[in-house]
Amino acid sequence: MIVAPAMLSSILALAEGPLDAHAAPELRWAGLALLLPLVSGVLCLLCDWMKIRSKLPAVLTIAALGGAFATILRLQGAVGETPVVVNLFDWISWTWGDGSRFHGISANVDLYIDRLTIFWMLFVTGLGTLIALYGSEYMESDVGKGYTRFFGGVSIFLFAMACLVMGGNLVMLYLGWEGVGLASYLLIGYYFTKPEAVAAAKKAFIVNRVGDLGLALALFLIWQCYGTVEYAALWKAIDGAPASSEWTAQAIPWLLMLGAFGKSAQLPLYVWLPDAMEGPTPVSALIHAATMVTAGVFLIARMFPLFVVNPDAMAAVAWVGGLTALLAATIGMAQYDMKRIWAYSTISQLGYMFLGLGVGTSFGASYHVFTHAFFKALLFLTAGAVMHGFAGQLDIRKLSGLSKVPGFRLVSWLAVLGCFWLAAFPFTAAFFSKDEILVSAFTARDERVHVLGWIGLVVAALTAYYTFRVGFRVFFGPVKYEPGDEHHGHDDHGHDHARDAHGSPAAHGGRGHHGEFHPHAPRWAIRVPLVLIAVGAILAGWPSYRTMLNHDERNWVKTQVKQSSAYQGAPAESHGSHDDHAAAPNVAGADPAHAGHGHLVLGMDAHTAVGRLGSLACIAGILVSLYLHLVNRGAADALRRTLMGSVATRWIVVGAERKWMVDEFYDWVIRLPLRVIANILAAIDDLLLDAGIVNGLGALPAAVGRLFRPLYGGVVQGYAVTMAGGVALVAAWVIWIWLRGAN
Amino acid sequence: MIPPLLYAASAICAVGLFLLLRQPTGKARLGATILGLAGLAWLLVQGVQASGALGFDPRVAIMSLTVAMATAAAVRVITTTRPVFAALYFVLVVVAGAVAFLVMGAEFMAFSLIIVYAGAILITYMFVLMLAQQAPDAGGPSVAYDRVSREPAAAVLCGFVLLASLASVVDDVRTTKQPAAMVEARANAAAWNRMRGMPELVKERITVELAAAGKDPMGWSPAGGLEVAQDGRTAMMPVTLADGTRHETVLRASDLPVNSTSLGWELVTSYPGSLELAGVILLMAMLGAVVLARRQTDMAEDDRRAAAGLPRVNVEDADLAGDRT
Amino acid sequence: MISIDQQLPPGDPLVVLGLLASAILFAVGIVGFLSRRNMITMFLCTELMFQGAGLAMISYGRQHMDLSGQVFVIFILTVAAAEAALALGLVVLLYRRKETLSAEAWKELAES
Amino acid sequence: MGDLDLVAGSELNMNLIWASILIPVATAAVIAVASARAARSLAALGSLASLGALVAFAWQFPAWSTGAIFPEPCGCAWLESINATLGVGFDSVSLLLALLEAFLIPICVIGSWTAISERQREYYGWFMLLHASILLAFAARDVLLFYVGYEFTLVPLLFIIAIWGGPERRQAAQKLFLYTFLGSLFFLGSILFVGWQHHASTGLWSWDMATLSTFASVRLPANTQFWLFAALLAGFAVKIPLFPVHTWLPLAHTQAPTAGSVILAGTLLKLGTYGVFRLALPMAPEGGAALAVLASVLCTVAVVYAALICWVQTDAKKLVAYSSVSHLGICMLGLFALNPVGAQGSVLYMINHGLSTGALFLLVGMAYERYHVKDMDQIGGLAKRMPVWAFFMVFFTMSSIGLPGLNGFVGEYLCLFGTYIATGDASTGYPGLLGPGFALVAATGLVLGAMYMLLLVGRYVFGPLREPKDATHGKHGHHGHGEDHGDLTGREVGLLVPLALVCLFIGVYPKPMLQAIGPVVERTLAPYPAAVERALKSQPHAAEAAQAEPKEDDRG
Repeated sequence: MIVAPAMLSSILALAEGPLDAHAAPELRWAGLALLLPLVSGVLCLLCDWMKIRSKLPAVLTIAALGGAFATILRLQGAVGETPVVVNLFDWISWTWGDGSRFHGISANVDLYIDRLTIFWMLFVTGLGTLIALYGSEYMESDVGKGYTRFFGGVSIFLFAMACLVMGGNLVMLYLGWEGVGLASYLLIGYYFTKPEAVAAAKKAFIVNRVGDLGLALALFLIWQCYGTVEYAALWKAIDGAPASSEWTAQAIPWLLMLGAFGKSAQLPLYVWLPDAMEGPTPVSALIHAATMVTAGVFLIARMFPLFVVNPDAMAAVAWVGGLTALLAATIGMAQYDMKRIWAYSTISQLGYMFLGLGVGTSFGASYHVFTHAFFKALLFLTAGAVMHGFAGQLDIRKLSGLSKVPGFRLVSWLAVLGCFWLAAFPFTAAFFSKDEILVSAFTARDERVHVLGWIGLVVAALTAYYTFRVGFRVFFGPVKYEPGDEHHGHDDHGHDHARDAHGSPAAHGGRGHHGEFHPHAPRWAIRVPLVLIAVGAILAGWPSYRTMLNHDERNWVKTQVKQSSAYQGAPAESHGSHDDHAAAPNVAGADPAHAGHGHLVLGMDAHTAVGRLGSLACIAGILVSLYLHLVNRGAADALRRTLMGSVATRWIVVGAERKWMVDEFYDWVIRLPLRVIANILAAIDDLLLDAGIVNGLGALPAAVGRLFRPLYGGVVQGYAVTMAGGVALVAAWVIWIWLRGAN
Repeated sequence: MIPPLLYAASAICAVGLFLLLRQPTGKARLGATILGLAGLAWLLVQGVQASGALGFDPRVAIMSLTVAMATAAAVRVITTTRPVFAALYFVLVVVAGAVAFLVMGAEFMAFSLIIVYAGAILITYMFVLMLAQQAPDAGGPSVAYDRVSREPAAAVLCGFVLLASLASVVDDVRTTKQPAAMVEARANAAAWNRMRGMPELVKERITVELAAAGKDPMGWSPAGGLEVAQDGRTAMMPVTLADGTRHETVLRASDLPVNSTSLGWELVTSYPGSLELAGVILLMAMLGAVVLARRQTDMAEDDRRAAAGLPRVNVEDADLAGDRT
Repeated sequence: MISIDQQLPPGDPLVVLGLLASAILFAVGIVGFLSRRNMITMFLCTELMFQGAGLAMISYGRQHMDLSGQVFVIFILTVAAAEAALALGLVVLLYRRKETLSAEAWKELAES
Repeated sequence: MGDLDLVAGSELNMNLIWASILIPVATAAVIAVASARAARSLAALGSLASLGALVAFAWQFPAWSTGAIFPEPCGCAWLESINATLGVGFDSVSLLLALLEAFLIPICVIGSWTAISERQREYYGWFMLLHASILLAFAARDVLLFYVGYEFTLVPLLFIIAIWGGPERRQAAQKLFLYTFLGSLFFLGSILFVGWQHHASTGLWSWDMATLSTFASVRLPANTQFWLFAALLAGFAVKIPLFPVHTWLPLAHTQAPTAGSVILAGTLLKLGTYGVFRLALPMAPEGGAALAVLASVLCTVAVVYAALICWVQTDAKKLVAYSSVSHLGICMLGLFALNPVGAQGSVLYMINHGLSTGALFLLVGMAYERYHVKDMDQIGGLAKRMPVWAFFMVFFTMSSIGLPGLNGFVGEYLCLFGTYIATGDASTGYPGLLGPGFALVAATGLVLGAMYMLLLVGRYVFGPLREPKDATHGKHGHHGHGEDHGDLTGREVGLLVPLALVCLFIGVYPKPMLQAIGPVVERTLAPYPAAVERALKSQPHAAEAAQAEPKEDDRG
């Protein structure tokens, strides 16, 4: 065949969506969810090249993301219980031999749409749209400078995230996986003149690459074991095949885990996320809190059938999640930068989700992802509003009583709402989702993980404490604030641009005409998304409210998760609702008898116990921080001083504040040795291989020549010696021949 | 087959030469000389034996002495530290060579050698030495570069290899030759042929023979050609005497033309072209010598001008003039 | 030791000695040419080699009972004479240039 | 010359091939007599014309999906005495590589318009000759002709580097020439050996690649094939370059003018990989099977070793040069996986590497043209000055570290995949000798690659703006670039956009390429399963890997 027609056909395929007809007409346009963000990204690029100095790119992006959201909503109605595969066009598909199994690779650009996909895409695109709207105002000081770059990055991110979630095979997932990595790299490094920002971006990409390595190898293994990397075929293959004891099959979940931990910032690969806060706040909210970091959870949920057959892997996931939650919480307690605190809380909450996955409740994990997406986005966006208004000030020691500052009341109260949700205050959405996880932790078949339940409760208390540490310090108490020194991280002309962008210098942050500082009140484009997201955060709890009020087991999230691969053989699910053993087709030894009510925690049914204990922990944490950070703020410093005072306890404070030195540890144990080795190798390459061996061999002929050099010093006899010697030798040779001939 | 002992002797000679080249003095010098002479003697003895000649032949003794003398003189030529002596020793070499020529029956060449070399060439050398001799420096009666010989080892090595390979040729003299008698016969035949080309000489010889035979040497006329005998030693020539009687005249080898005669005859009959060529070469040499001599005078002129700070006349020497200062 | 085949007639010892002498003279001449530094002496050494050549000619001429050998010696003399004339002229020329007869004074052949 | 006596059937195609090869030669001749000012335009025209001819050939190339060589061999004799012919022809792989070459050359030529200001006629003339010889090498179906093209590339490159290169250009050119020439002597010797063997056993001389390959693979004994493969590999390894013999590359790259680096990385190195693919593997399957492990060890070492060295470079160009070593390590690893997946990935990787690394060299050169500094200690943060340049820099960096959706990914992924599944297990139909261990080590190249390329981007493109003290000296610099330190000119963008589009296309829709490469790869690897089986029998540790095979099978 000839290349050109193929090119043509491929472009057509891209344009008009799926080539093969499907039952539901909506599916024909499922590709739009990918295509629209891509188009907006390209348009942003064009805007950048055409030096467009308006908010056009923001409009484009918001429109595109909204369109994607609408597409997903329509699909929501269209997709039934059975997953649908929509083939957009062939990407990598190639067979050899007879083309049978193990004789071909097929990884095409097709979409695997089931309820889980829809569920994920719903909040991804929804939040994406809202946050883009938020960003359209937040980034306005960069109009004409980085504005298009920002929205281009957001568009690319959403495109990649759509590939990740909707991709029909693991290679598509890998594509999205790397794509979101790229987007996060570009957006963290948005202020690319700041060395920290660049370093953070690099760190994020590289640490993620370590995880991607695991993912890539897992792909190879999966193909090697099951002969395909496409979900639909893969599930069949797994159903067909008995749980094999091959090391290859055993290794798959561990490698996948590595990838998930990298992307979702779990131990040992969590270090990039706090630094990623160098990026603009909307990015932190969208990518590093709400959506991208949940990709790891999605991966494991999607690949759940491969995990359930491997209890050790499940336990490992649970433990890593629990420990990460604990560690991040302890660090979060001791930080002073608001965004960093939220970052560590994100890590901690993600730890909860992995704990949930590990103990088998993919439903709980997904539910927590869902709720967390909203309230964490809310928190970040409020923090961003504060930062935007107070010229980049994020130090919770320098901000206080914002709820009384004009223009910041709404923001403050929404932030406090977010704090309640994050603290999993009783009967908030997060409370239910966390409850699901902890209950499953206590009731898991695998006794090894029960202790994680208790850890989870401790973390709940810590979370409540540090959440309200921020809440009380920043939003309550006496009104007192200092502006930050820098203006969202870019150079000082930023605000002049901002002033051009929207008039009223009075309402505008920055040391205006007469020295003193005016907070810069957010306008509608920031307020509206905040309100909508807050509503979303509240509504996120709706399914559980229904469950709680009129004991209706039909939990929307659960149905979403249940009708997907994430539910195949989810062992501990069975305790929650009695009607869904059927939904677990090949439960690897998950017997109903073992499930649910058998477990008693402190003599109570797991649900009630966890509910009470959780509320207790939460309220305790809130009260402590109420005292320390609102009623008697001096006490906090006094406590710190006393702790610092005694050698026995000093390490707690120092460790927590220095983030337990994990970064330094990595630097010393991995980066430094590697650099030393690299330098040694470079020296070897330069001196030994090149200068030594190669040039040495090259110098050999010259050296040999130098032996005879004295003969040719220009004196006649030198040449004469050669001549005479040659003559003599020739003569000798002739004579020798002649004498030999003589007899 | 390889004559190893020849090589051994050559090696001894080479060692002796090497030692002498390093300008030894006193006993060392004596020892080196003796070593060299011993090697030489051994070489010569082997040579004589190789020729397989039996019995004593005075010519061989003379020849051996001559060779020894020539060799010794040659060695002195290259070991003496004063060019004048070298030239004089070379005269000795030439003389010895001439003696060798004589012994081997090349009388004409012997004398012409003496004349040309000792008489002409060596005198030229002497003149040049006088023209271009440097005043002896502090090191003694000679200049430094004459006292120290240059890389004698390499030189002697080359020389040895050459000597050894050339010396192996002596074997050739016997092993690859047909009997000397046959050679002589052919040679005599050639000589008689040459003689046929010289009617005057033949007439003279026949007259002498007739007189010796008591016949009338006058008024005879040849009655046939000159028939050479089988062995080539004698030749018959029938003549009709004045009284009409026939007489077979017998000519002997002693009647053959002498060396110079036949050499001249050979030269003009067989090698006329080469002869012309030699003449041309000599002419060219003469012209070249003249040109060089003129340049020398110009250069002297230039030196004077340069000394006086005037521009040079010979522009093509300008660059070389640079590195002279 | 050289083995003497008895069935062969004896060769001429004079020829052998002459050849040996020529070999020796030639070798010595070469050695001298290579080891002397004085240009005049070097040319003397070439004359030595001429001598060797001439001797060889004569010897072979005698062995073959042929006059060509001697004829060639004439030519050798010719060439030797010509060479001497020109060479000595050049020597003097060179001497005038550098006021020395040492051959090492002339290194224009050396690279660089 | 050759296009006069062609067989009638494929006359047009043959003419097109020869046209694409000879147009540059003619252009060089014209340039030699033209004025210096016209040289660059003439060169651009000539290279574009050559590209056009080749594209025209590719358009009507009938064997895209069959893997056959087209057109039919012609009888046009070259050296009658040994029956060496001027036979040219492409199969899809060589055609793709030739297209890459013809595609890069105009970019190089036009990219040198402002960079090269003195001795322009020679420069462009040499470039045209370089182009012609590379095309000849890819087009040749006669192994001697291939050698001629392969070897002649050195001459123009020697001059291009030695005249227009950096401060150490002489040494670089000398080393490049001698080193690669030494290597190709092995190659020449071995092909002469094969030709001689062919003559000895059949009584006929033939230098046709296909003939010799079939002959050698079938008729030569195993140990002969072993040494044959070793010699061929030794010859091509220098050109590729593989790990121990790579040291000429960084020097040559750092010293060469930009266009020289582009073409060197773009297609000259591919001559080596192509040689292994086209000659070494088909000629000596036994040897290939016997030596695959050793070669793969070298490749794997190269991946990590070169990547680590990249990581500590401060010279941007040198960094990219070492990255070539690392990348080609992965490329060859895929080839030595000896299964279609890996080999196909490898061939695709050749093309991708040519595109992305060539583009990176082009970009570094563009910055160098403005600042005359390549050292990242002195220069950095250029994104502030040249946003468009920065965009392309990031783009091609991503393509170089194998970001999915760009070209780098498909090749790299398939190479690693092929390496991974190249176990003794025969369920894929192609048992291999490498397996997960190699893939794991080589896959660390993904992480290391990200590390050093992002180091490059982070210091060179992003970060606070750092310019050399004498940054202004470029303004009145000796090159005719008017406004200095500005962003890319339209010409430069015009050079980069096609590259970017091709990268994007391959990344998004590699299917046509894969389908084109596939049959050739299968044809090349046809003798290998059997040979590898034999090799496995001879290796105990690999043998038990083969016992694991039934367990794999019951799942398959």
